[in-house]
Amino acid sequence: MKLIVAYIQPEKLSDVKQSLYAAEVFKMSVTNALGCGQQKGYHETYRGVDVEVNLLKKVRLEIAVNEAFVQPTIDAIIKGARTGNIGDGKIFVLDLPRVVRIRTGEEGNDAIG
Amino acid sequence: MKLIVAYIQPEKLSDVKQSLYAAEVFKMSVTNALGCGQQKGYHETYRGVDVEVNLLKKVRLEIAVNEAFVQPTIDAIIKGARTGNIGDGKIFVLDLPRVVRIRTGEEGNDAIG
Amino acid sequence: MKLIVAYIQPEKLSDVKQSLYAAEVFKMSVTNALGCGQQKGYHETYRGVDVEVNLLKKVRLEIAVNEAFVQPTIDAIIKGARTGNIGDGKIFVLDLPRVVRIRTGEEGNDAIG
Amino acid sequence: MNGRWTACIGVFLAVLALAGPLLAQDAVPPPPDAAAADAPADPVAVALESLQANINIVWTCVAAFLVFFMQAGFAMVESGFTRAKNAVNIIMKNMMDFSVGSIAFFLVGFGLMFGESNGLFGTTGFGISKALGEPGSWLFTFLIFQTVFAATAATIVSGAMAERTKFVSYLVYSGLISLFIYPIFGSWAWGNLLGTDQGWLAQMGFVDFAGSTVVHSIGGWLALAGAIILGARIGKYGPNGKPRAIMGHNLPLAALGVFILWFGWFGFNPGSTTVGEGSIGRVAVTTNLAGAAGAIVAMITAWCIFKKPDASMTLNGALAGLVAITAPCYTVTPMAAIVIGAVAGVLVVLSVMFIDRVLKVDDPVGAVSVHGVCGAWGTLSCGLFNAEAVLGMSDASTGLLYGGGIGQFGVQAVGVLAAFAWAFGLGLILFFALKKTIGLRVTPEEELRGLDVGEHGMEAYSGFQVFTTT
Amino acid sequence: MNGRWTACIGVFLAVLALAGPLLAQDAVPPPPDAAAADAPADPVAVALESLQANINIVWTCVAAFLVFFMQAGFAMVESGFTRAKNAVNIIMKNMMDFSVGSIAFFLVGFGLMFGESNGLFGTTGFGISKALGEPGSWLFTFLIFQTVFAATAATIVSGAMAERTKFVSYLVYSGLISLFIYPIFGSWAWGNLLGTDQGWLAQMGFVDFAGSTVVHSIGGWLALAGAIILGARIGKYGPNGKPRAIMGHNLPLAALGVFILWFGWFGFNPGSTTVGEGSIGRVAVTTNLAGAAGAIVAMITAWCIFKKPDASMTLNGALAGLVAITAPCYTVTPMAAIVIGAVAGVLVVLSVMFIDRVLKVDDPVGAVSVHGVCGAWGTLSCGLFNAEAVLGMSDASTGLLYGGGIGQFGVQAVGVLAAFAWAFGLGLILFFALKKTIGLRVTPEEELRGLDVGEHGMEAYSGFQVFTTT
Amino acid sequence: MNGRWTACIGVFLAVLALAGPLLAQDAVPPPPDAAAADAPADPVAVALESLQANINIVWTCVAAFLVFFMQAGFAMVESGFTRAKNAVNIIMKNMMDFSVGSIAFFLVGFGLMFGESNGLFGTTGFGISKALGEPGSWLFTFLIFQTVFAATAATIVSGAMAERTKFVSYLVYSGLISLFIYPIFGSWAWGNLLGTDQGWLAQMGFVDFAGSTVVHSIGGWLALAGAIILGARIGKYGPNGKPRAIMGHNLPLAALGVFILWFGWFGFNPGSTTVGEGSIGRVAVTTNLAGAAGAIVAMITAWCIFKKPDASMTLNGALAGLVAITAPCYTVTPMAAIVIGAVAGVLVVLSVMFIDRVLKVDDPVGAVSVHGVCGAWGTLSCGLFNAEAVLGMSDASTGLLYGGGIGQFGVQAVGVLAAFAWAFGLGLILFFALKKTIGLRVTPEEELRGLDVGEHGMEAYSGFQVFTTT
Ligand SMILES: Nc1ncnc2c1ncn2[C@@H]1O[C@H](COP(=O)(O)OP(=O)(O)O)[C@@H](O)[C@H]1O
Ligand SMILES: Nc1ncnc2c1ncn2[C@@H]1O[C@H](COP(=O)(O)OP(=O)(O)O)[C@@H](O)[C@H]1O
Ligand SMILES: Nc1ncnc2c1ncn2[C@@H]1O[C@H](COP(=O)(O)OP(=O)(O)O)[C@@H](O)[C@H]1O
Repeated sequence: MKLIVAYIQPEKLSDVKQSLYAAEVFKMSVTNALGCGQQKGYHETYRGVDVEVNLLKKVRLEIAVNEAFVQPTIDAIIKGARTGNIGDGKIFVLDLPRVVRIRTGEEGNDAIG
Repeated sequence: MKLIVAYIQPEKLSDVKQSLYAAEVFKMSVTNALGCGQQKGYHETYRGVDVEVNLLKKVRLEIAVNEAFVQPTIDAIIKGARTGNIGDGKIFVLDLPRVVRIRTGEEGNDAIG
Repeated sequence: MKLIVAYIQPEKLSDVKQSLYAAEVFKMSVTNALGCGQQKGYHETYRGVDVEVNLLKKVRLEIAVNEAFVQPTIDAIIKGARTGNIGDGKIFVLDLPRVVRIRTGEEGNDAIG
Repeated sequence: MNGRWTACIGVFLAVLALAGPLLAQDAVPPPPDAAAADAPADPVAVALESLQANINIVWTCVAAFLVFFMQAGFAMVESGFTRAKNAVNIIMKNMMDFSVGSIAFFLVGFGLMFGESNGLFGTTGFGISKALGEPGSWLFTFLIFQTVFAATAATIVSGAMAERTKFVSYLVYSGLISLFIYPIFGSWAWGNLLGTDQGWLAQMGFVDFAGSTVVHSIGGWLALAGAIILGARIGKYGPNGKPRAIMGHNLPLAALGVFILWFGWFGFNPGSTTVGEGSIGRVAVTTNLAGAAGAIVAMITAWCIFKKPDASMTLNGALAGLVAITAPCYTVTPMAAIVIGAVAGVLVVLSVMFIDRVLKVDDPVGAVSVHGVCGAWGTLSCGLFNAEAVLGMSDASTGLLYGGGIGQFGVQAVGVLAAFAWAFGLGLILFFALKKTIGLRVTPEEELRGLDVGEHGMEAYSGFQVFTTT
Repeated sequence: MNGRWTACIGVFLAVLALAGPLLAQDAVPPPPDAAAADAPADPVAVALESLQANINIVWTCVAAFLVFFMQAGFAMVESGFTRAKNAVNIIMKNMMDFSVGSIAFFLVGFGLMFGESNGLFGTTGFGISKALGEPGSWLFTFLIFQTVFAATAATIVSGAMAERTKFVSYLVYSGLISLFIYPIFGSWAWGNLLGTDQGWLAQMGFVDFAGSTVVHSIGGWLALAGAIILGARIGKYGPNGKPRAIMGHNLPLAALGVFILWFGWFGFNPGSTTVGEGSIGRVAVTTNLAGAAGAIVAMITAWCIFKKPDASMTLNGALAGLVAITAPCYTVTPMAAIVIGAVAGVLVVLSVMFIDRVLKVDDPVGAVSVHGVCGAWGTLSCGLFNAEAVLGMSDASTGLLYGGGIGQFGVQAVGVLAAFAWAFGLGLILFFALKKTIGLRVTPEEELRGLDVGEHGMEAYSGFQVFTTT
Repeated sequence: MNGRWTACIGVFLAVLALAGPLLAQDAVPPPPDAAAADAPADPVAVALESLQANINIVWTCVAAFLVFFMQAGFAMVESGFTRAKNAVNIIMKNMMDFSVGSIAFFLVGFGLMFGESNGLFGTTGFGISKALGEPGSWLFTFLIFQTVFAATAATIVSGAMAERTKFVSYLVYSGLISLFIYPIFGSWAWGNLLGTDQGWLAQMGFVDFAGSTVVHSIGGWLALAGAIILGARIGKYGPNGKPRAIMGHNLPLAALGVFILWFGWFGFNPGSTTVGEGSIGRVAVTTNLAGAAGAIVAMITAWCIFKKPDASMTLNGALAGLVAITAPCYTVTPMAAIVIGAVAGVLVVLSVMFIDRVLKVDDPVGAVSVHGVCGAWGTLSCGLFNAEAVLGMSDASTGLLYGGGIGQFGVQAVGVLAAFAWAFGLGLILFFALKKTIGLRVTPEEELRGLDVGEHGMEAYSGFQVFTTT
C-alpha cells in the first residue's frame, strides 16, 4: 500500500475531488498548508510597509491506496490540479506497510477502502 | 522506529490522549484535518441553498514510536477512538528510519521519547 | 529521496527559513500543529477555572529532498530552531520513493527541486 | 390683553399642531422670523417657538447620528455575509461610499434635491450657501440629516455587487448615486421640504414618509441592475445552473450589523418627523413592531421551506420588516405595522429564492430583496393601511382597508414604478457604461484569491487559518 | 394680573419640580389636558407644559433606543463567552427573544403591567388601544420604553442556558417571560406609572428606580432555574465533579458587547426618569462610577484569587456594578455609587466561583451572578445608601447609613425575596414543564457538534479553521 | 406692561443668543438663579430659561454618551490593528483606562481642571461636592461630559504602546493621565467653563473648541513619549533597521471601531456646545465633511505612494480628519472643513511613514500621527480658517485667510507648543520613571507568545487556528 501526499492550489481542490471520484478514489484527508517553492509569492503592503508573502496557501491531500490504485490516483490528481503554471504543486508517494481501521480493527487492503 | 498517523473524530481527542497516556505514550503531534470517507457527511442549508458538506472535521495524530511501542500505541488509539460508527477513522503506520531531537541532536531511540 | 518532517517552535520559523535558504533549500511546506512532549505546557485560568494547556502550538515543516541534501537540511533546521530548551522539537526522516511534479509530470530528482 | 395673548400663543400652538401630520418626510418648522411675520412679533410666542425649534434641532441631529451609524451596520452585515477573503474590500467600500457621498451630496446633491426646482430637479442652494451668515440655521441640521439618508441609498448597492466588483468603478458609481441619481428622484417626492414647490410625485399625493422608495427601493433597484450586469461570482452556479451556497464568513458580525441597523432605524423613521413631539414615540412603536414581525415570520417561512430556522434569512427578515414600515410608519396603526412587517418577512424569503434560483442573479447579501422588493411593498402598503382617521391625525383615512378607496394605492403604485424605472433604467446604463470603459469586474484570478489581496494588498484576518474547501 | 401669572406658571413649575423626585421608575408627566384641568387653562402655561412634555418625549425615546441597543450587547457578550460552534444559535436566540418579546409585550404584557389592576395584575389597555385617536400620546413613548425593558429581562436568561438548549423551547419560554412573568411582577412595583393604583410592593414603599430587581433579578433567577433544570454542558464537570473551563471563543466581541451594554445603560438608568431635566446627569454620573468601580474591583479580586487579571471576570465586574446601581442610581450620592459598584465587583467574582464550584450549576456567561445576585444587592443597597436629604431631594434620607433606620432596608428585602420566589419558582415549573413536553435540551451528538449545525444547519465562521482540543 | 415683558423675555433671548458663539468648549448656561438675579424674577422668563436649560441638559447628556461609546471604538480599532495574541490585553487596557480614569477624574481631575484656579490649576470642587443639595444641578451633566473627554485622552496612549507594555504599568500611567496630566493642561484652556477665571492659554485667546489639542494632541504626544521609551516590538525592525510590517489581525473589527468613533465624534464636537440650538447641526456638518475628506485623501495618498488603496491608512485618514476638525469645527465654513480634513488626510499618511521609517518609533496603530500630529494641525487651522464673520457669529473673522491677520495663528501655535512641551516632556519623565521602577515592558518570551497568555492567562480566540508565519 502507498500513502500519497499531494500539495495543490486551494482553488483546485474541488476539481481534484471530482477527478478522484471519477477514478473511484473516495477516501482522503485534507489539510491546509503554506508552501514555498518556485512560485515566488507576491507582495502586500500594510500601512506603507512592504510585506513579502512567500509562503502561499496550499492544500495538502493525504490518500492511502492499494498498489493498484497508485497510478490512477496520481493521474487523477494531476488531471484535476494541473494548470501548467508554476505553483501547481507536488505529489509525494510513501510506502505504507500497515493500515488499521479504527471502527473494525480490520487491517491492510480491507481497511484502506 | 515507526511513524503512526491516525485520523480520529475531533470529539474523541481527549479520550485518545487519556488512553495514550495510560499506554505511556506522552509525545504526539496533532493537526486538524478534513476527511472524507465512508461517512457520507451531512447537509447544511444557507439562505435556502443546499450545501453538501462531505469533508468532515477530523483530527490528525502523528506519533513517532519505537518498535516496541507500535502495537500498544495502536491499541490505545483504537481504545480511545472507537465508537463503532462509520467515521471512527484510520491508523496509518509508516517506517521511520531516522529521528533527530533538535535540542540535543540525539538520534534514534533516544531522540524519540 | 527523503521526506523530512520537522516540528519546531512557531517563533523559530523565520530563523529556520533563513538557514534553509542559506543551505539552498528553497522548497518546503508548512502547517501549524499542536504538540505535546517533554515540554509540559502552561496553565491558563478562565473565569477562575484552571485550564491545563498541554498541547502547545508548533509548526510542522515538510521538506522533500535528494539524498545529498538530507544532512544539510537537518543541520539547517537544527541551526535555525535550536534554543537548547525543552520544546525545540523533532526531525523525522522518511523514505520517499517517488515524487511527481504536477505541473510537468516530471518525476524523481528533477521533480523535487 | 387676554385676547391678544391667546392670539399669539395660538400661532405657536398652531405651529406645534401643524408640525405633526405633515405627510412629507421632514416637517420643517417655520423659521422664527416667518412665524414672527404672521403674528404681532410677541416676545413670548417667539421664545416659545425658538424653544420648540431647539427641541426639533436636538432631536433631528440625534436621529441623523443614529442614521449615520447604520453605515457601520451595513458594513458589518455585508462583510459578515460574504467571504473572509473579501472583507477588507467591503469595509473599504462602505467607508468610501459614505465619505464620497457626504461630499458629493453637500456640493451638488443637496441643491438638486431641495433647491428651487426647474420642475425636474432643484437648481439652487448648492453647498448650502444660504445658511452662511445664520450660524444656527435649520439648514445645517437638515443637511446632515439628508446626507446620511443619501449615503444609505448609496451603500445598499455595494452588498449586491460584493466579492467581484472593481474598487475604482465602485468609487465612481457610488459617487454618482449621491451626486444625482438619488437626489433627483428625491426631489420628486421630497423636494418641497424646504418650502419650495412640490415635485411631481408629491403633487400627485405620493406618500413615502421616511423613504421605503426614495431611499431603499432606489438603492435596491440600482443593486439589481448592478448584479445583473456584473454577473454571478465564480462558483455560484454549477454547470447545470444549479445555485451553490457561498457561505458568509462571520455571522456574529452580520448579526451585530443587523442590530446596529435596527438601532439606526429608530433615527431613520422617528427622526423623519424632524419635530420633537409625541409622534416620534408612535413611529418608534410601529417601526419596532414591523421589524420584529419581519424577523419572526421570515424565520418561520425559512423553517417551513428549508426545515431549519436559517439565521441569515431571519436577519434579512428583520431588515425587510424595517424597510417595509419605513414609508407607512407615520400613518398606520401598530397592529397594521405588525401585518406589514409580517408580509415583508414572507416576501423577503420568497424573493431571495426567486432571484437566486429563477432569475439566477447573484446577490450575496439579499440587498435587492430586502431593499428593492420590500421597499416597494412598504410603499404600496401606505395605500392599504393608511389610518390617519383612526390615529386621530385627520378626519379621513386614505387606506383601502380603512375605506379610503383605491386612490392612494394607485398613487403609491405610480411612485413605485417611477422609482423602478428611474433606478433600474439608469443603473443598467451606468453599469454598462462602466463595464465598457474602466471595467466593472476584477479578473478571475483576483476573484479566486480574494479582492483583499488583489485590490488592497492585505488580508482581513492576518494570522487566522482561513481555508475554504469549495 | 401678576398674581394670576404666578398662579398658572406656579402650576407649571410645580410640574417640573414634581417630575423630579418621583421614586418610581418612570415619572409620567401629566398630559396637558390634565394640567389644564387644575388651573385656569392659561395658554402660556399650557405651551410651557407641552414644551416640557416634548423634551421628556425626546429624551425618553432616545433612552429607549439606547436600551434597545443593549440587545446587541447581550448578543455579543453571550456569543463571545461561548464556543464558536454555538455562535449562530446564540445570535438567533437574541434576535428572537427581542422580536417575540416586542410583540408579546405589546399585545399582552403592557396591559398586565400598566393597566387598571385587579390587585394582582393589570387588566386594561392591551395593545395600547387607549392611544388611538391621540397621535402624539405619551403612551406610545412609554410603550417603546417599557418594551425594551421587558426584552432585557427575557434576554438575560439565554446566556445562562447557552450551548445546550433546544431552540424551539427557547422560543416558547422567552415568549412567556415577556408575555406574563415579567409584566406581572412589574405591575407590583411599577404598575402605577400610568396613574393607576399602586401594586402591593409599591404600596409597601419598595424602591427600584430602574430595575435591579424588576428587570435584572427577575431575569437572573429565571436563568438560575433554567440552568439547574437544563444541567451542565458536556465536559463542563470532570468525573471527579471538578469544574473544567470551557473558554469563550471571541473575547474582543464580548468586550465590545460590554461596552455596548454600558452605553445602553445610560439610557436604562438616566432614561428611567422619563423627564428631561438635571437629574439625568446625576443618574448618569452614579451609573458610570458604579460600573467603573465594579470593573476595577472585580479585576483586583480575580487578580488576587487567580494570580492573573482575568478579562472575563473584569467584564462581568463592569456589568455587575451597572446592575447593582440600577435600583439606587437616583437616590444615592456619587461616592455611595462607587461603594455599591465596588461591592458588586467582589460579589460577582465570588458568586461565579460559588455557583460554578459549589452549586455546580453551569452558567456559561455568569448571568445569574451578574443579574440575579448583583441585582439583589443593588436593590438592598437602596435601603443602606438612600441619601435623598443629602442630595436635596427630600428632607429625610431613608438609608440606614444616613440615619434612615432599618425600615427601607426591610422593605427592599421583601421585594428581593418576592422577586426570587416569583421568578425562581415559576422558572422551575416552566422549565420542568418544557423538559417533560417538547424537551429542553438538544442531543449529546448535537451538543458536541455544535448547535449551529444541529439547530440552524450552518456555521458561524465558515472557512475559518476552528478546532477545539478539549 | 409690554415693556416689562420685553425686558424679562429679552434677558432670556439674550441667554439663547449668548449661548451660541461662546468660543470655549462648553458654553455653560447660567443657572436660573443667576439669571433671576440680573432681571426682575419673572416667572415666565424663569420658566423659559429652565426649559432651555433642560434642552441643554438632554443634549449634553446624549452627547456625553456618544463620546463614552468612543471607548468601544478605540478598543476595536486598537485590537483590530494588532495581533490576535494581544487582543485580550488591549481590551482589558481599554476597559481599565476608562474605569480608572472615571474615578480618578471624578475625585481629583475635575477639581484640578474646573475648580477655582491658583493660576496653574484648580483647587476646589473635588468630587463635585458643590452639587450635593441640588439634585438637578448642571454640574452633574457637566461632570459626565468632561469625564468621557478625559478618558479619551487616556485611551489614545494605549494604541501606540500596544503589544509590549506591562499591564500594571499601564494601569499606573493611564490613571495618572486622568488624575492630573490631562486636567492641568485642560485648566489652562478650558478652566473657566464653570465661570471661574480663565487659564493662561484661554486668556491669550487660545481657541480649541472641542479638543484637538486639549484632548487629542495631549494623548498623542504622551503616546509618542511612551513609544519611544518602550522601544519597538520584536521583529518590527530588521537587522538593517528596515521596518517590517506587523499586520493587524482583524480589519473588519478595526473598521467597526472607526465607524463607532465617527459616530461618537458627533457627540464630541457638536456636544461641545453644551447648548441645544442650531449650531449643533452646523458643527455636525463640518465634522462630517472633514472626516470624509480625510478618509478620501488619505486613501488617494496611500494609493499613489503604495500603488494600492491601503485600508488601514484610509481608516486612519478618517480619524485624522475628525481629529483635525475638532478644534475649528465651530468657527469654520463647511468648505474650509473639507480643506482641513483633506490636509489631515495627507498629513497622517506622511506622518505614519515618517515615524515608522525615519524616527523608527513603533506606533502599531498610528496614534501619534492621528492624534498628535493632526491634532496640532487642526488647532493651527483655527488661525487660518476662522470665519466667524462669514458665518455670522461675530463681525470679524480671526482667520489668516479671512483677513484676520497672523495673530490668532500665533496664539494657536503657542497652545500647540505648550501642549507638546507639557505632554511629551511629562511623558518622557513618567515613562522613564516607570521603566526604572516597576518596569514598562514585558519579557521577550511573553511578547513572542503574546500578552494574552502572559498577562491574562487566556486566549482571545479560543479554538481558532491562529498562526503567524512571521
Ligand atoms: N521539495 C518540496 N518539499 C516540500 N514541499 C514542496 C516541495 N516542492 C514543492 N512543494 C510544495 O508544492 C508547492 C508548489 O511547488 P512550486 O515549486 O511552487 O510549483 P511547481 O512544483 O509547479 O514548480 C509548494 O508551494 C510547496 O507547498
Ligand atoms: N484511504 C484513506 N486515505 C486517507 N484518509 C482516509 C482514508 N480512509 C479514511 N481516511 C480518513 O479517516 C476518516 C474516517 O474514515 P471513514 O471511512 O469515514 O470511517 P471508517 O474508516 O470508520 O469507515 C476519513 O474522514 C478520512 O479523514
Ligand atoms: N514522539 C513524537 N511523536 C510525534 N511528535 C513528537 C514526538 N516527540 C516530540 N514531538 C513533537 O516535538 C515537539 C517538541 O518535543 P518536546 O519533547 O516538547 O521537546 P524536546 O524534543 O526538545 O524534548 C512536541 O511538541 C511534538 O509536537
